[in-house]
Amino acid sequence: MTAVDTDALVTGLRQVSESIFALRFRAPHIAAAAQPGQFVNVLTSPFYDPLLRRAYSISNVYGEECEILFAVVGKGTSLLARVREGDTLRVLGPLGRPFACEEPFQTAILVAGGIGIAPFPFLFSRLLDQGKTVIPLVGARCSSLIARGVISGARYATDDGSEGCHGTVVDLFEEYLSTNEPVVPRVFACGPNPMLAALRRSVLGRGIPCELSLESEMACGIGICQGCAVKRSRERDQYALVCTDGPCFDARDIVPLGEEGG
Amino acid sequence: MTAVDTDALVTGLRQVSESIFALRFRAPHIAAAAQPGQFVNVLTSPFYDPLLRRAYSISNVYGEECEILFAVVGKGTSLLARVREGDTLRVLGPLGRPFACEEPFQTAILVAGGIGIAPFPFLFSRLLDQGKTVIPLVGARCSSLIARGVISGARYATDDGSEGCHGTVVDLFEEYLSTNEPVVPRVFACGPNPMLAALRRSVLGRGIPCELSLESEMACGIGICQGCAVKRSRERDQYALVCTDGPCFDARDIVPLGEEGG
Amino acid sequence: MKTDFRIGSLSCKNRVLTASGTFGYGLEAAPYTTLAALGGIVTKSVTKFPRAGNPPPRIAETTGGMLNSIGLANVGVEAFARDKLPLLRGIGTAVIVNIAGSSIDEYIDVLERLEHEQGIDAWEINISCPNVREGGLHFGAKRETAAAVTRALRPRTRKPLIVKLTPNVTQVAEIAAACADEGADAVSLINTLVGMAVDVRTRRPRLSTVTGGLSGPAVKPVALAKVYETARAVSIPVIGIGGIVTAMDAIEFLLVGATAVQVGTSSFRDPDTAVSVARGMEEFCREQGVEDIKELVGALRVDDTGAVPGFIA
Amino acid sequence: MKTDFRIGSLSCKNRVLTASGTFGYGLEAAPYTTLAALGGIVTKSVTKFPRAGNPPPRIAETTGGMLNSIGLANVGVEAFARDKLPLLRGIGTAVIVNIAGSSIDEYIDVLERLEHEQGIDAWEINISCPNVREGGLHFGAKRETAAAVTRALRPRTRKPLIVKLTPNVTQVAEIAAACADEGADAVSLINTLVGMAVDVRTRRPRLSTVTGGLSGPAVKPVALAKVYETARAVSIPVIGIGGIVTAMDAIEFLLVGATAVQVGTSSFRDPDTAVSVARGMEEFCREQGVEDIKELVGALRVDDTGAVPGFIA
Ligand SMILES: Cc1cc2nc3c(=O)[nH]c(=O)nc-3n(C[C@H](O)[C@H](O)[C@H](O)COP(=O)(O)OP(=O)(O)OC[C@H]3O[C@@H](n4cnc5c(N)ncnc54)[C@H](O)[C@@H]3O)c2cc1C
Ligand SMILES: Cc1cc2nc3c(=O)[nH]c(=O)nc-3n(C[C@H](O)[C@H](O)[C@H](O)COP(=O)(O)OP(=O)(O)OC[C@H]3O[C@@H](n4cnc5c(N)ncnc54)[C@H](O)[C@@H]3O)c2cc1C
Ligand SMILES: Cc1cc2nc3c(=O)[nH]c(=O)nc-3n(C[C@H](O)[C@H](O)[C@H](O)COP(=O)(O)O)c2cc1C
Ligand SMILES: Cc1cc2nc3c(=O)[nH]c(=O)nc-3n(C[C@H](O)[C@H](O)[C@H](O)COP(=O)(O)O)c2cc1C
Ligand code: FES
Ligand code: FES
Repeated sequence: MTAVDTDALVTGLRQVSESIFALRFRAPHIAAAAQPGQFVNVLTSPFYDPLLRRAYSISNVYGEECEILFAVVGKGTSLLARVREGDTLRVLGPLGRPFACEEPFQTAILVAGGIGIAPFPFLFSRLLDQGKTVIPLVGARCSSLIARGVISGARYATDDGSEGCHGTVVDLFEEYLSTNEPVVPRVFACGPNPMLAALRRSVLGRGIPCELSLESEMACGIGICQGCAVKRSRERDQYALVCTDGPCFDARDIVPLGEEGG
Repeated sequence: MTAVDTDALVTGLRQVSESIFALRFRAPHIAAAAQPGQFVNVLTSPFYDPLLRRAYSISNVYGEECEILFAVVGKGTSLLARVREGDTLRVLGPLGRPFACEEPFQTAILVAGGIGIAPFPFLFSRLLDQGKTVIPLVGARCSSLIARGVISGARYATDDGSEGCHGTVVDLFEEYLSTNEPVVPRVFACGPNPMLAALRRSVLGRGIPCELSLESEMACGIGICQGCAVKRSRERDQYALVCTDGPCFDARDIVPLGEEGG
Repeated sequence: MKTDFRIGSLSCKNRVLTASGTFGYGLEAAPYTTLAALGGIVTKSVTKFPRAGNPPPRIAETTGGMLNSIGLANVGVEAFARDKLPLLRGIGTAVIVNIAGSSIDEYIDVLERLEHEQGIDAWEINISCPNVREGGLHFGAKRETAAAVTRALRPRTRKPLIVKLTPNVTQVAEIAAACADEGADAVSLINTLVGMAVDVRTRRPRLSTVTGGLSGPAVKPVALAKVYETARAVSIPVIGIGGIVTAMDAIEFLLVGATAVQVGTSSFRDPDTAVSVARGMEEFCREQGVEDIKELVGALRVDDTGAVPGFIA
Repeated sequence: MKTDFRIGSLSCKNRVLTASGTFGYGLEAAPYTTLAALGGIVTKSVTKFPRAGNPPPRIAETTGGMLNSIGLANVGVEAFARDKLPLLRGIGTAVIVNIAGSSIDEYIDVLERLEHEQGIDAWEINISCPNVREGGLHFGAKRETAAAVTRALRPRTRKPLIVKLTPNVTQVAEIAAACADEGADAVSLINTLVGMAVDVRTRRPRLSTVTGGLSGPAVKPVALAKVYETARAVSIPVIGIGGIVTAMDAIEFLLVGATAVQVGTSSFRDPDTAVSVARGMEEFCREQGVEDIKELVGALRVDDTGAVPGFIA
């Protein structure tokens, strides 16, 4: 169950949207130990710019291989987008607290914003294996930014209305709730902090249990830097660490960065 | 005749020895203006480690394309070795003072140490075009480090005797002189500083005219940093700039770094 | 959109200048950039007598930066006035002459020699030179000596006087304030950080002078903190320098309080950097609906987060 | 080959320690490295009372380095003694406890609480904390306050006292000398450089505390220069810290005079770094025919090159 730091062989890289890539690598130990919601910490350069590893949710596991999904936004991801089959990549994982998905609920709603879709293919198949009903809701800025072929049966929301519902994925979520019978679902969400903050308000107001997968600046991923603090909601000025206490948290326990008050 | 800073299309990369690569790129202006002995300044990373450009001798020109030869020794060259056909490379050139090769001598001896072979394919063909006799002498640490297929008719010296003469290329040079008729040749040399220092002593002692192509730490390559100083031999504590006064110098004018006294 | 600024009689069309020692005397980079698109050029430091500079090696690349110990190699004030200055006139951008010296008299001599020459818009005074009287400690290392240089030069010129500060001190704002009190029109910072590097195989320093000055993107965070500290302490303009490569880097400096910026080491990587920084800043302002770049100066938003400032570990 | 060293009663099997705040309390990284192969572990700073630390964001990556403003988040001395220290006993490497405080009494309280606990080999005193009496200026920023902390702690312990110095001062060697005079057994440096970074879109600082501490490869040249300056000024051992990633980096520090080194930020990149640095140093010594690593300490070869030292531009 402990994580390992390993030289993983890259076995595939494919583009799944205008800016999102799926990268597959062979890492038997990580693949065997991984749980949905956990992440790996990837060294993107042998030199020192970028200096720190980057964290990526394990988006799926295929036998001895893992897949991650990443959006090309900066230094680390532009290097990852140039990786080739046969290269080795230094990968540390699996890390962090996974989604609590073993519990006895029947319907799961997955709420993904942008690259926040990353942990869901893995969670999705795990939940299906458990015989649960899964409703994937996926938001993106526009149609060309939606990752294709990574999750089936998803409903979409786009900021510009170019595909699916015109609005945010939180709008889509609320619309879904209002038009479907009121069984209490379990919500799993991942995306940018403002989206998580909005969703958190929405579910807490309705008393719906919800797990949020958070991002934060991270230096180490393993609990030795204390850099990845997120405010706890129940104690004043106390912090949890995203890398070891999270990245998946009960929405009641933490306050995503940027949410005022809380 | 002025240099340009241009996005050059990479048209080929091939390995010519255990650690030496030949990289070809399309840069019509540079190809048209280049003279043997000049160099280009190449940006090896879009990020800041490595930060500064790297200088490479123009090793040959083919129509609108230029070729450089580089030995993989560090950060910049390990990145260059991963460049692919179709990539663009930011290249500034041609820079520096070329070899003085238009003068009326009949026999040229080229003395190359290690990756110091880089400027010679270009010089070689220029001299042949002028109808001159050219004797290429090439030194390397061992046989597997000799760049293949870049210059024809070369005689070799290896430090370990694995190919050609057992010894340094300066030994080979002196042996050549002692076994051939005493016409005064013109010598062109490029290689590590200790080799150039040894060769310089050898030619100055014999009164043989010689041009040395020098390396030095460089930040800019265009005369704005003053970082690439090399001691002038005739004035005390005066310096020439390798990037604009060189890299090719009359051996009498400068003192390669590391040569004591001078 | 408004991009220009003034410091007294110095008027620059945009807020990006080239930093001293990183752009030669201004003309060398002309083939690779558009000089007239610069806010201004700061010359290599000019000293009373010509200086050949230090023996090689003079530079060493480090992570995200470089060390230099050029040794103020320059042609000296006479040759500068005769050979370099005429070429700078009429290139269509402001010319700021940087002056260095190892005694106050040397600074005075250079300034007085040039004061009545045509084509100089302002002075930048490099006080990171060892003060021979004080046994090698830089003029810029102490309030008293920094003030003394400023005091000596102030009455001798009608042009704007920009004092260039060294970051190698405990409290740079104190030194900036002393210069402001003596009538400096602006301060610029940072000059290089003292640093060194060693070749482990030869066991020798990688610079002939053992230590040298660190510059480049690696130092940007330090430069931003020093500019922020200074801009809050003085009311004269502050010119920000250190590790700028992109327009976003430059805007960081403006937000923490810099009126303008200088681009140094990055010009070695790409001699067109300063111009592209100026263009990128304009584009950013257009995108963000900023009509006068001045709106960005000191516009940093700092909330009270409950953090204990100063606890930096 | 000999790789060990001693500072008083502190005995380390090799010259590579982990730096405070970059290796947790020592155990967190155990799955990814071989603790027993370290020269020693320096704990996160321990304070009198538990500290939750600063609000996020606490870190920001910069070119070749990172800024942090963790805010000395730690469990406090009681929980440290109860929960952490027992786990550190018997991991087979030296344990150095780093102490921080915002008054001299707080330093004393932490030290006295732990002095008789088993399993502590030495103290490292972090004097880069704001001195509440002096209105926020760090203890480490002035000779007098640095000396005062050392003087207060010296008689209260028989263990080696290592004072950790801040680089954010004009002359660090002066402060090191003051600590040595008060009986410090060693000094370690550098702590982080004050730095900042700004998010240009939100116009906010990238750290909640506005400024923070810069570390990582970007600062190595500064660290080497400060260690060199200090090692020439004091006769007690100097421990070098700042930007070490490889064995060659560590050897640079030894050559300029460090007795040992600490690995900080690099452990975030790879928690096995310190061990691989120790192994690489051994390999280098074997290659170079060095029988006792001590031979490298201060073995820098400096010639008289005719360069004018101090002229750094
Ligand atoms: C637990 C965890 C899981 C993650 N999972 C994924 C995943 O599955 N897929 C994925 O693509 N990413 C994921 N991330 C984010 C990822 O770690 C990187 O931050 C991201 O890939 C950007 O890296 P980069 O080097 O390309 O960008 P950088 O060069 O670091 O930054 C590029 C630009 O992006 C912006 N930016 C990036 N990060 C931040 C930030 N934290 N705050 C503010 N601005 C920022 C900045 O504006 C910057 O200009 C995860 C992060 C965490 C902590
Ligand atoms: C005018 C000129 C022409 C050149 N032409 C060529 C050429 O045609 N082909 C070619 O391969 N190279 C040439 N070089 C050298 C080239 O510019 C780079 O320095 C070289 O490729 C190493 O770059 P790197 O980034 O791979 O190594 P780096 O990461 O910079 O260094 C790698 C290692 O090499 C050693 N090293 C590299 N450069 C130096 C140095 N200057 N002093 C001491 N140690 C050093 C160091 O030990 C270091 O560990 C030329 C240099 C100049 C100035
Ligand atoms: C090679 C080099 C030479 C320099 N020469 C001078 C100089 O002569 N006078 C001066 O005031 N500053 C000099 N500087 C300092 C720069 O002007 C600038 O303050 C510093 O490099 C920081 O900016 P940067 O990080 O953008 O380079 C020099 C810097 C470098 C790198
Ligand atoms: C995240 C982080 C936390 C740190 N916490 C402490 C601390 O609690 N006490 C201390 O003395 N130094 C602390 N430091 C400073 C380091 O111990 C070290 O001196 C500095 O980072 C320079 O070394 P490096 O470049 O190898 O990281 C911290 C550094 C970092 C990056
Ligand atoms: S990222 Fe370092 S403690 Fe979480
Ligand atoms: S490399 Fe800059 S002047 Fe020669």
